Amino acid sequence: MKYIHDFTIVSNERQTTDFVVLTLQAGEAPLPEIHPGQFAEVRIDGAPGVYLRRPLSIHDVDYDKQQIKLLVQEVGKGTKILTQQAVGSMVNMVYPLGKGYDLPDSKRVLLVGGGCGVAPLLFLGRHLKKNGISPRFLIGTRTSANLVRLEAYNELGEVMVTTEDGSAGTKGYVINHPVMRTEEPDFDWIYTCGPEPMMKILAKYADHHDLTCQVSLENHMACGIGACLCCIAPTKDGNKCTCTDGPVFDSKYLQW
Amino acid sequence: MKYIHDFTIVSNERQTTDFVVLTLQAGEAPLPEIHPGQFAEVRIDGAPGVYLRRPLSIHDVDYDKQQIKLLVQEVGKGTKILTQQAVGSMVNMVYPLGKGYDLPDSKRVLLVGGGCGVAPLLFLGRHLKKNGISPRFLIGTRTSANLVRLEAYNELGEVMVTTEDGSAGTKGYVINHPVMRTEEPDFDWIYTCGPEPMMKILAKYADHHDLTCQVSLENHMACGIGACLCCIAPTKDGNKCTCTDGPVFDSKYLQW
Amino acid sequence: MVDLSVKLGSLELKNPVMTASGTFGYGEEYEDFIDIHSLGGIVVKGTTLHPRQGNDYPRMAETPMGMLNAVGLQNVGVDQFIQSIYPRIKHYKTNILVNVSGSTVEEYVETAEKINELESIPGIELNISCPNVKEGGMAFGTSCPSAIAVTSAVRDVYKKHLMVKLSPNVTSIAEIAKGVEGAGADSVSLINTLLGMAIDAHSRRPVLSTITGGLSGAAVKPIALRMVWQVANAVKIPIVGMGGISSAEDAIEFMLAGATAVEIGTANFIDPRITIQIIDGIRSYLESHQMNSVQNLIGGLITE
Amino acid sequence: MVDLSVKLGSLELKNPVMTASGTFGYGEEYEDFIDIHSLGGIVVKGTTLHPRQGNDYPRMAETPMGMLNAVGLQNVGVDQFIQSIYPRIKHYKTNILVNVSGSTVEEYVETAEKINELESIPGIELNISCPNVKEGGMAFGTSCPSAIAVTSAVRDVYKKHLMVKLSPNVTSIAEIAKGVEGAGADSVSLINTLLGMAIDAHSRRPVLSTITGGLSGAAVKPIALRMVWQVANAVKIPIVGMGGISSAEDAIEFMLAGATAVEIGTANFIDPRITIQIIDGIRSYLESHQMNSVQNLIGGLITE
Ligand SMILES: Cc1cc2nc3c(=O)[nH]c(=O)nc-3n(C[C@H](O)[C@H](O)[C@H](O)COP(=O)(O)OP(=O)(O)OC[C@H]3O[C@@H](n4cnc5c(N)ncnc54)[C@H](O)[C@@H]3O)c2cc1C
Ligand SMILES: Cc1cc2nc3c(=O)[nH]c(=O)nc-3n(C[C@H](O)[C@H](O)[C@H](O)COP(=O)(O)OP(=O)(O)OC[C@H]3O[C@@H](n4cnc5c(N)ncnc54)[C@H](O)[C@@H]3O)c2cc1C
Ligand SMILES: Cc1cc2nc3c(=O)[nH]c(=O)nc-3n(C[C@H](O)[C@H](O)[C@H](O)COP(=O)(O)O)c2cc1C
Ligand SMILES: Cc1cc2nc3c(=O)[nH]c(=O)nc-3n(C[C@H](O)[C@H](O)[C@H](O)COP(=O)(O)O)c2cc1C
Ligand code: FES
Ligand code: FES
Repeated sequence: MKYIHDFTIVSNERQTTDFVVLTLQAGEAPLPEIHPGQFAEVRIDGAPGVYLRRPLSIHDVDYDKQQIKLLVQEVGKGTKILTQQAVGSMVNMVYPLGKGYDLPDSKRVLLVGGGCGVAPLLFLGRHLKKNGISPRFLIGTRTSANLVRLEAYNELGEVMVTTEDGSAGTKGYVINHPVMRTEEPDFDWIYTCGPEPMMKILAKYADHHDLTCQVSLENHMACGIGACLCCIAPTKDGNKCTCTDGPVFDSKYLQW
Repeated sequence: MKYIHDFTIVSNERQTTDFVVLTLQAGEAPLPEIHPGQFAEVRIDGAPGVYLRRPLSIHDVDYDKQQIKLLVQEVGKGTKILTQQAVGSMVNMVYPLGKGYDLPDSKRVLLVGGGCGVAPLLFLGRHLKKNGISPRFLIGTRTSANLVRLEAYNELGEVMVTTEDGSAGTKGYVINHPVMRTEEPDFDWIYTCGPEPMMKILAKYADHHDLTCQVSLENHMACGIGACLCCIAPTKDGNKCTCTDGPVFDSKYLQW
Repeated sequence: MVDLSVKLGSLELKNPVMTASGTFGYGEEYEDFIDIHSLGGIVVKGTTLHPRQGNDYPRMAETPMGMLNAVGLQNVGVDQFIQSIYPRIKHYKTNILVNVSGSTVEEYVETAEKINELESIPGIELNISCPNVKEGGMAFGTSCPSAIAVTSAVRDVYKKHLMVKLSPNVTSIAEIAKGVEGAGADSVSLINTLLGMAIDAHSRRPVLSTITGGLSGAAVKPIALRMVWQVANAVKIPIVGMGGISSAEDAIEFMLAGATAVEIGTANFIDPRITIQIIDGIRSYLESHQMNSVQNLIGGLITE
Repeated sequence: MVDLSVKLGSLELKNPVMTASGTFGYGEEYEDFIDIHSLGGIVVKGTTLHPRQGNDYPRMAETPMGMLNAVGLQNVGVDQFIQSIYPRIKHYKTNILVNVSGSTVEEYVETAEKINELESIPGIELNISCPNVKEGGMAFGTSCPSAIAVTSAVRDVYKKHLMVKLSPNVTSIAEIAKGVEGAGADSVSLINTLLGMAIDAHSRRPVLSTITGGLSGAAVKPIALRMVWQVANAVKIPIVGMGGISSAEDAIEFMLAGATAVEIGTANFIDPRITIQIIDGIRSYLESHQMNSVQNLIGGLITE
């Protein structure tokens, strides 16, 4: 079941020059069950030039407090305005949307995020942990200043880092991290979200080592609910909607 | 000389459910000379559906403090957002625009305002007083709750009031006020701004009593600087731009 | 109680608010948000004789108060529609119209014939105006003779309500409306999307895989309203107006210009409840203007 | 140092940014805000053989990210222009083009002849696309034969740069562009306004005195860009693109689609300094993309 609800911003914490975490308080109605990897279509009012909603992953959920967190990277008109919203203002969301990540059939998992793609991995990590699986995170950014919320990820499991400029962790891309350079990977499932080139490399890596790789696509969307057919990804079964059949796909299913 | 400047809102005082007074602080550059009856084209960002600037009269000017006041009535999309701007936010204005009111050739003047048309009359009153003329104000509204800033007008001169429902002052329209019902009016100049029907009645009244009547039109505008020719009023010399040849016209000059 | 019902020829609509093809899926996508049965009608996805994969990604670009799409009629094809989708949606207590597209007159005809057999489908919307397919589509709708040819051919086989959806990418939409009226259309709907284009200045590439796409949303409303007005002055058959409708006021403006009913498209993406809000808004408008029937709005523009 | 200059046939522009007719007065209106000499060119108000009072008030309606106007070519007439306005503006160190309109071919021709004599006017923009006048105007621009007829007739008498301004209210703008190219146009400019309409739902009346009017502003950009692209693929003469341009990126998109220069219209109303900001923005773009001439942008769209 999908809903359209107003949320109240109860905190707006800037992480870096680009990233903000918004904590949103739901109203009276209890939060529906949300799966890691699902997203919301967020309405951004008062942003000149923004007409459509913006898809943003559910970064974290606190059912007790009835709160949802979003991790927003400022990349353009809409995200710039959203991150400037004052505490107390309202945000309208259509949620929870799409199919999230599956539970693994192995306890050995690696969660790989790049850029704002780290957003869904926190909630996924929490979910895995609740299911008795220790998540390990591999987070890649351009430079250390872009590393966000490491402490939150750290609470859930081991966090490994790569930066392109070497200012933190291993220098290079996620694929250059030692954990990915061993003969035999010590994980069976990769969960990933981030820039498409990164995910494609991971998909290839998974193929090569015969691992399962679940990728979360960030295709442009108009409706978010399967009505417009704008967000398609080519799959083994033809074009599928990222917003309803995804955003999480098994990498082998995609025609990459 | 016209300017385009950013101003900072230093106060936002709600007068009634509809009316707000904004006090705007100019930046470094000294305020240019502004004539009563001139207006500004105000940019309203973040108001969905608002594309063009909005013309608003200069309500008051304080050259010492480098401040301009606007009196804004909430009537639609743009004014609703403008009146919600927080202290500290910026407002961009093109100003001062148009031709203002002339100084009278008599000391006996009456300033008649209706609705948001009272806005320019405060600055006009101040200007007249500085020039040794005591302004008298006649202000008409639907009901007493819509009377705004009477104290400010009172500081400059006598204030008379009519309300359609009789909740304050004389019941009826401005034209029903005793000051307008004498055989011989005790004023030679009428300055007016407000709903067109009101101004037309005043123009007729002025004709009948052979008075001078300066009216300020509130035509819809796109540019405010004489470039688009959208704001025309029919005059004895053909169509004239309200934004450059007006907004103040001698009522006899208009083809009413 | 105000009367919201309108008649589109043989179609009885409980209110004038329908949904536009390609923006409302098969209705099911919106079931979580609104009561589908409350709508005046729904026009389902553009349906073709054979299944279509549509165009490549990217298919969408946001524009000032609008969007471009280049979906290109991705759909399961009419047989699959009849087999697996129709049974799921035929219980909707509203008018379900199928938007029929094709690359040749024969395809249109064959598709319409098949849909003619479906008891719970009281009409089709003949899409001769899709700008996003290489063959057919808009080509039919931008020339009067071909618009007439495809309408007549479908009219011969299709026995229920035949609505023809017109393209705005023409010099005279009124002329084409008159043509399809003469060819037997029961109503016309307009406008389909305007052909537009988006470029990414930094990558120096088109945003859409197809370079050009169809513009819809609030931005196009003034053009759509003008076209409805022109067509209303040209034909006698009822008109279904659309193009950027996002509020009850917008819908009322289209009716005043001459539309009997309206379709809501892109606005569904911005608020999935918008159709119901528009129905409620029309009701309030009629009440506050002391009108007892929405039919009084149709063509009610006062021009002295 | 990047080179911003472009050539429109015989016209040398110091940069590709011009102003659109009817939105920039005679330039004087903007002197307080910008240095007029810095512009690539200005196209002054639509000018006719005889003075015109234009249409009645109201002439303007705001629309989602756009506006409708129904000015109807109010202007002082060509003689008055020559006598009192030309002497005031001829010192501008930029290309001053006069936008020439008329109700008959003869009027166009006579007006163009008079302007041909003005030393400091290096070209005219032949407006065969104004939707806001009852006679002539858009009628010339929506049919290929009449567009050709008026262009040829003016070409016979007008010896300097002849730019023809095309109407977007047509099925195929490329066809008309080819027509006027054949008839001797030195360049084409597009788009003029799209015919639109606004209604006040509450008063149930049209907003404009003329019922319909011309739509401009950001809302029309996707349509304008598509038309520039289509025309660029059809003609060899240079193209001046316009329609909703509000930023340097917008201007660059039009150039990538095939425009040699651009005109800025409605955006001047929103920010009277916008033209200069766009020129500066194009310069920055070229610098950051390491291009040394703006000419490299023209038609530079990468479509694989
Ligand atoms: C399922 C999903 C989940 C996402 N989760 C997150 C998240 O948790 N945090 C986060 O910061 N971002 C997330 N994104 C990306 C986010 O939607 C875009 O960054 C955002 O829409 C850009 O909006 P804008 O107005 O700021 O940018 P614009 O000004 O519109 O454009 C700026 C840039 O962003 C790109 N962009 C625009 N719209 C979209 C879109 N709908 N999807 C992707 N890219 C777009 C444009 O191509 C352009 O390069 C997610 C996207 C998807 C599809
Ligand atoms: C020279 C001049 C001086 C003015 N001074 C003041 C002032 O000091 N204080 C004040 O509150 N108002 C003043 N106005 C009126 C003010 O400009 C409008 O109320 C405002 O533009 C409405 O904008 P909106 O977005 O709130 O309304 P919209 O949502 O755009 O429309 C709501 C209503 O306002 C009318 N309206 C819209 N635009 C204009 C416009 N440009 N001019 C007039 N009416 C319009 C519409 O027809 C509609 O009925 C002045 C107008 C002019 C021309
Ligand atoms: C994503 C999308 C897909 C569309 N698909 C179709 C279609 O399959 N058939 C059709 O006739 N119109 C299609 N349209 C056009 C709409 O039905 C409608 O005519 C147009 O969008 C204008 O209305 P709007 O501005 O309210 O969206 C589509 C529009 C959009 C935005
Ligand atoms: C108020 C107004 C008046 C206009 N007058 C003319 C005119 O006289 N002649 C002409 O060719 N175009 C005229 N136009 C059209 C513009 O020159 C331009 O083609 C159109 O507005 C699209 O560009 P824009 O979206 O940047 O404004 C006018 C436009 C506006 C808004
Ligand atoms: S975004 Fe509309 S179908 Fe996926
Ligand atoms: S508002 Fe443009 S000329 Fe007056």
